[in-house]
Amino acid sequence: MTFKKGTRTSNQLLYSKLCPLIKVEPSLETSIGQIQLKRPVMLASGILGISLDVFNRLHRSGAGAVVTKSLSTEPWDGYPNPTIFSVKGGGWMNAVGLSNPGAANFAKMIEPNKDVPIIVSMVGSIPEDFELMIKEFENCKVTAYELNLSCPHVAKVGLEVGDDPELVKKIVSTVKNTTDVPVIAKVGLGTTHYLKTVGTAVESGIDAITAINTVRAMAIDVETQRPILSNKFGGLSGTPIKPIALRCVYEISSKYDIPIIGCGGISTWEDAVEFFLAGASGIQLGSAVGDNWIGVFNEINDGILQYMKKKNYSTIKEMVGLAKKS
Amino acid sequence: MTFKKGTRTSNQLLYSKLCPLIKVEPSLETSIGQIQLKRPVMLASGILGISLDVFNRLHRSGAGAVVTKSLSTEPWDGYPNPTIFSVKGGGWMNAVGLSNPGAANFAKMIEPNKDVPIIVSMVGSIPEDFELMIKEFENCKVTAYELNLSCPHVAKVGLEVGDDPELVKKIVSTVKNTTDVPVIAKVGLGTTHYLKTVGTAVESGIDAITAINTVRAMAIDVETQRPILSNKFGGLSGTPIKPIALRCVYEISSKYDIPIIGCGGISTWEDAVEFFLAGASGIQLGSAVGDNWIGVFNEINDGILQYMKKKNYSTIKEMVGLAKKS
Amino acid sequence: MQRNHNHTTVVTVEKVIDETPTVRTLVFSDEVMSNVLPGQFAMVWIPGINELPMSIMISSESGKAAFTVRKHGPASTGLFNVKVGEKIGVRGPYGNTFDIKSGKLLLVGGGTGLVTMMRLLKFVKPSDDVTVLIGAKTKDEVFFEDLTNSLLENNTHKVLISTDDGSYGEKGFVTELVEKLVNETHYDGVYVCGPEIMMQKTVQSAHSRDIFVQASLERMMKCGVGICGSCCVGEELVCRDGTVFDGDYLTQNKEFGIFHRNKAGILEKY
Amino acid sequence: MQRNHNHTTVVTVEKVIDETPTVRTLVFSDEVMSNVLPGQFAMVWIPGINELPMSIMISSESGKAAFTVRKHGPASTGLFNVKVGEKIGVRGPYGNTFDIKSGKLLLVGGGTGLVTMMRLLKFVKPSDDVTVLIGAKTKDEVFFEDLTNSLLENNTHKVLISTDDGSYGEKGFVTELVEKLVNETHYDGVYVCGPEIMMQKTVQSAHSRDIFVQASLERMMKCGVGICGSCCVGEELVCRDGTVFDGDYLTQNKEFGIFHRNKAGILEKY
Ligand SMILES: Cc1cc2nc3c(=O)[nH]c(=O)nc-3n(C[C@H](O)[C@H](O)[C@H](O)COP(=O)(O)OP(=O)(O)OC[C@H]3O[C@@H](n4cnc5c(N)ncnc54)[C@H](O)[C@@H]3O)c2cc1C
Ligand SMILES: Cc1cc2nc3c(=O)[nH]c(=O)nc-3n(C[C@H](O)[C@H](O)[C@H](O)COP(=O)(O)OP(=O)(O)OC[C@H]3O[C@@H](n4cnc5c(N)ncnc54)[C@H](O)[C@@H]3O)c2cc1C
Ligand SMILES: Cc1cc2nc3c(=O)[nH]c(=O)nc-3n(C[C@H](O)[C@H](O)[C@H](O)COP(=O)(O)O)c2cc1C
Ligand SMILES: Cc1cc2nc3c(=O)[nH]c(=O)nc-3n(C[C@H](O)[C@H](O)[C@H](O)COP(=O)(O)O)c2cc1C
Ligand code: FES
Ligand code: FES
Repeated sequence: MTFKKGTRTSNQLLYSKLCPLIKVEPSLETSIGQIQLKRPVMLASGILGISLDVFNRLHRSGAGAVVTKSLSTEPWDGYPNPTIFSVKGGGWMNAVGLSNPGAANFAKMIEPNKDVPIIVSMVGSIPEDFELMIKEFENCKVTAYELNLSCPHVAKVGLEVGDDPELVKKIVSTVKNTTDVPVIAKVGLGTTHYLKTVGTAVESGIDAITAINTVRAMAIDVETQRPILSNKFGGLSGTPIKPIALRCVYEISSKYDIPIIGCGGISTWEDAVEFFLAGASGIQLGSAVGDNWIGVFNEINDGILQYMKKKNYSTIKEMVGLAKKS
Repeated sequence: MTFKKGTRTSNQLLYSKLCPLIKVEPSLETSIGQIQLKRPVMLASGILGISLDVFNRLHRSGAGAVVTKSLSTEPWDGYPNPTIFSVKGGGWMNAVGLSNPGAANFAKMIEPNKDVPIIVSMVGSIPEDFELMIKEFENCKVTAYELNLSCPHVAKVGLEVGDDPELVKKIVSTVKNTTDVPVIAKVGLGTTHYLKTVGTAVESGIDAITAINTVRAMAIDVETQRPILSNKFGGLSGTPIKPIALRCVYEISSKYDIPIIGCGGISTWEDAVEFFLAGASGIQLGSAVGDNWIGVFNEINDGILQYMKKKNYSTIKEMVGLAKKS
Repeated sequence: MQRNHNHTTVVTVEKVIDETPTVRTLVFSDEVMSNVLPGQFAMVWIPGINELPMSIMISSESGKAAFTVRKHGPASTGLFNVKVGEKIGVRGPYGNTFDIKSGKLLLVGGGTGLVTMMRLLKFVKPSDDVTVLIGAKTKDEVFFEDLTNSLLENNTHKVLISTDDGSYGEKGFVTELVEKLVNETHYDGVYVCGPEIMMQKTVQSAHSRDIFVQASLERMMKCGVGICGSCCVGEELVCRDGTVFDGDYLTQNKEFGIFHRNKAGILEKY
Repeated sequence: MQRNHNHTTVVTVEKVIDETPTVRTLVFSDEVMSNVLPGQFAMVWIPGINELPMSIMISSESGKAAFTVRKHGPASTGLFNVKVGEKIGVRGPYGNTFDIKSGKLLLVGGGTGLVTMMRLLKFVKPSDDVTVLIGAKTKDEVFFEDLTNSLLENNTHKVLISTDDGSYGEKGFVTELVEKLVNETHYDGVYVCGPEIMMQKTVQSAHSRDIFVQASLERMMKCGVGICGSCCVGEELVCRDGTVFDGDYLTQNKEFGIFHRNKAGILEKY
């Protein structure tokens, strides 16, 4: 006896709890606070994130939502190359310098969008920057806004904002007053403890937290004796940071009652499940696209489904935070 | 024309600068402030670090110095297993819980030592802990003390101390007043920005900095749905943290005029050279022993020597910090 | 340790050949790069200056490869100025390659797009009848003519040059020549690499006559591996899905021949 | 994906056999563990309880392996109490193995040290003349006697038991029997695994008569991979340099048979 996807009722769920032998067809739907997604695996900000056509392709390939490249009020060229490279010990390092077409250009481009859940990521130095950008998206279907408080390699935005609790408070409050769309704060490892930034954002009314961004890092070419990135410092992403990201999700979910999106080094369904068990209701990935290309979304979706079948879960929610009980 | 190891004179060095075609046989000797070592590659604290016999073997195998397991005033059993495991995405995670025989037992054990440069690592919660332990080593040949201000998984010591600037100040001052042996502070990523901890230690008279310790992390077993380590949280080490450690060394050496020992994910001679170029005068490694076993010390020594020959350096010093000039 | 194509390998430039006043070929030793397929490219690091995508040029010596670079903005000028004995970094090869047909082949190259065509010529069979079109603005900018002839010495072949100003070869745009040729002959395969308008017109001419045609595209590239998104053309990423696309696809693409993106990712008209 | 022996694989216990009131064998399916060499061990995770080193027991069924555990402190008791259908984690195999000689062989096992000997028996040749000594405190604690006989059914062999209290087999310590046997016969190889004093005396008896002897050692183990240092015996790490050492080395070691380290790493006398 199976039920079709999307037709489960709470009665059927109850039934499956009482009679564990009756397998309920699992669903990948998840809600991160007010954000409802058909699939829990999202594209992280900054990866392939500048074209609506590509968003459509990613969505068809299994991404439950796509997060845009972090946008600024004006277009930015970013840093000269090298801006991205594959780290010898695993993972990727980048200092793209937040190159982006600017919020206005971007909003125009995604206006035709109907199908893809788009989460608009933004960077700015003052609350007004964010207010201004949100206005640009008035005519767009935006699933959520993500405030990038954690880019580790661009001055005056990102971590420099996230590390300043007063500014975080002002930005979150302003944005929450500007829009009814859910607002996510993306945190990372900066000079102020990230849990403090999370606390400030939560107090100021944030709807969800994405954790984490890349971790500030460096690599030097021994032959030419200079840092590889043109910006010298960059952000480490991919498998190396997964254990760090996972502990952050676990720490946040242990301390605050706030929906969490896990991000950092996720490349397999096991990774995704680890983040759910640690307390995330959704996940984002970026580097895995570089490693395994676009098929990675459905590979992970399928793996999660198999796991849910084996464990007899019908919803993602059932596994969120389970590791904290042990 | 070559010179035997250890017979170089400053005249010869000068000569080689004037006539670059005359190759000077490079030397692996290095000094980290007052600490003089025959080879720049050290065993990091906590790895194979509880027996003098093993120290002897490591020294013969190419370690320029060995750092002991972090010692406490009393013996500690540490956490139950699992305490150490190999991370799927690379590297190792551990929460050994600072198990150690206690300073007194340990001091007795290393009393016979004459040959091995031993750096005694210590943890404690108050300045008196460190004072007491140093007294135990009165009859031992100690090359330096390393204050572990950065263990990320044991309460009341390590990072909990390193994150408290007032305490760091008191501990460093006390230790500096207790002994004439050089004192190193080992820092890591905690809730207070590590550069602040470095600053406090430098102001309080520290002789050198080791950067970095493991990075707080977690892994969850999806089958049993619980954190793998018995302590839940542990410290990530090995290749994943190398780019992070390297940026810390670069940041410290850019901001403070203090000798630095680089540590974190070093497993090849290229890694070692990257740390020298970033500003370290010596390096430590731990996880690479787990990956490549004890031969790793001489492999790295040999690689550094080849590199020095190719670049025509006669001393390690010549390459320290070069990447900052580019 | 096996070489990971995503990790930069530092090589030394061994020879520099001036092809035209603004185009130079830099030769270096690299077994991997010497054996890549036509259409594939490398990310080339000029330490302290920039990193940019470059088609990988053939070399007459085995185990060697080259880049043929036109001096343009700061990045390509940086590469152009690299001297013998200096070091550059290479990673790759990246990208797919052409489907090489047999029979009557037409190769169309403009500017440094010829680099890709030279490598393609390494893969034609002696039985193929090969026509190569070289387009340039003016006589001074024509290069690789002799090389093309020598690579094809065992084939039935033709090498046709057109210059915009008529200072050498036929006068006019190379695409006019293409239109003429595909009208006369049903080629088994047409291959093109060069300025986008040239590629777009060539694809149009061939595809409208049901002739198999493929083009190797260029876009702004930062990562070369499908992460940054800067090289997108419609739904495709040139670095990972390309560089080679065929006529069927290209004639439906909304951006090919019309838009490309600048460094900020803003669409700009050609 | 190929299995990395350092990553824990979760397996389900399929069968539990009571060997004695305090010793149980837990059988599970695992191709890798079913094929390890004698002297090798696994790190066994009992979720929520502990992880401890265990020799890998043979199973009569192919593709299966087992652990034979004596209930002792909390960790081993946790493993002892695992029921059929419950999950444990295994990583490994770790460690080296015996040099297996031909001819007259003497195998000496005490307690769960017999596990190693059972696997060694899988590697003897039909032409070998094999004597197995099983030592135990008392009759109740004797196990693997029938198994030993059946593993050796194609060999010339003897299975001798000694119990400290004489309740079964010969009375006395197994090491007295060893001394007697090596005095009578020049064995081609002597192999021992069990309590350290037993191993130390066996090594002594054989080595002093120039008989080739090897012992598989146990020490406190945390990592199993040569990182934590807790398993050191002199300059060696049992997990990485052992578990098998030979007589030449052991008779010169300052700690073998005398000291081991406790959880804090403090030397304790046996
Ligand atoms: C697959 C591929 C192969 C190429 N092969 C060659 C070749 O063999 N010879 C050659 O001379 N040129 C080649 N190019 C173009 C080359 O990469 C540069 O883009 C061009 O030289 C202009 O550089 P610039 O000095 O103006 O860049 P700058 O203005 O200094 O800008 C530097 C950065 O922008 C990028 N960039 C700028 N314009 C472009 C563009 N049109 N396409 C891609 N990236 C751009 C560069 O990669 C670099 O990172 C190729 C491009 C691609 C995509
Ligand atoms: C290579 C090797 C193979 C072994 N094979 C077997 C076997 O097949 N069957 C069996 O019953 N036992 C075996 N042991 C011993 C077993 O690992 C336990 O040490 C023993 O069961 C005592 O555990 P406990 O319950 O008292 O541990 P506890 O007191 O609960 O302590 C738990 C921790 O201490 C460690 N520990 C405690 N004592 C020892 C010790 N003497 N040696 C190593 N670690 C110790 C354990 O690994 C564990 O991490 C083996 C040991 C080693 C080193
Ligand atoms: C090339 C690149 C560009 C990125 N740009 C952004 C960005 O603009 N905004 C942002 O919030 N995060 C950005 N990130 C961080 C990712 O969104 C993500 O947090 C990080 O890469 C960790 O996830 P991963 O390990 O799955 O890649 C970028 C990452 C990479 C690799
Ligand atoms: C098993 C283990 C135990 C450790 N114990 C200590 C310790 O007692 N004191 C300390 O300062 N650092 C300890 N560390 C951290 C290491 O000294 C080192 O800083 C870290 O592992 C990074 O270096 P690596 O990547 O070369 O291992 C330990 C690391 C490991 C893996
Ligand atoms: S160049 Fe980055 S995606 Fe193609
Ligand atoms: S058990 Fe850790 S070194 Fe042997």
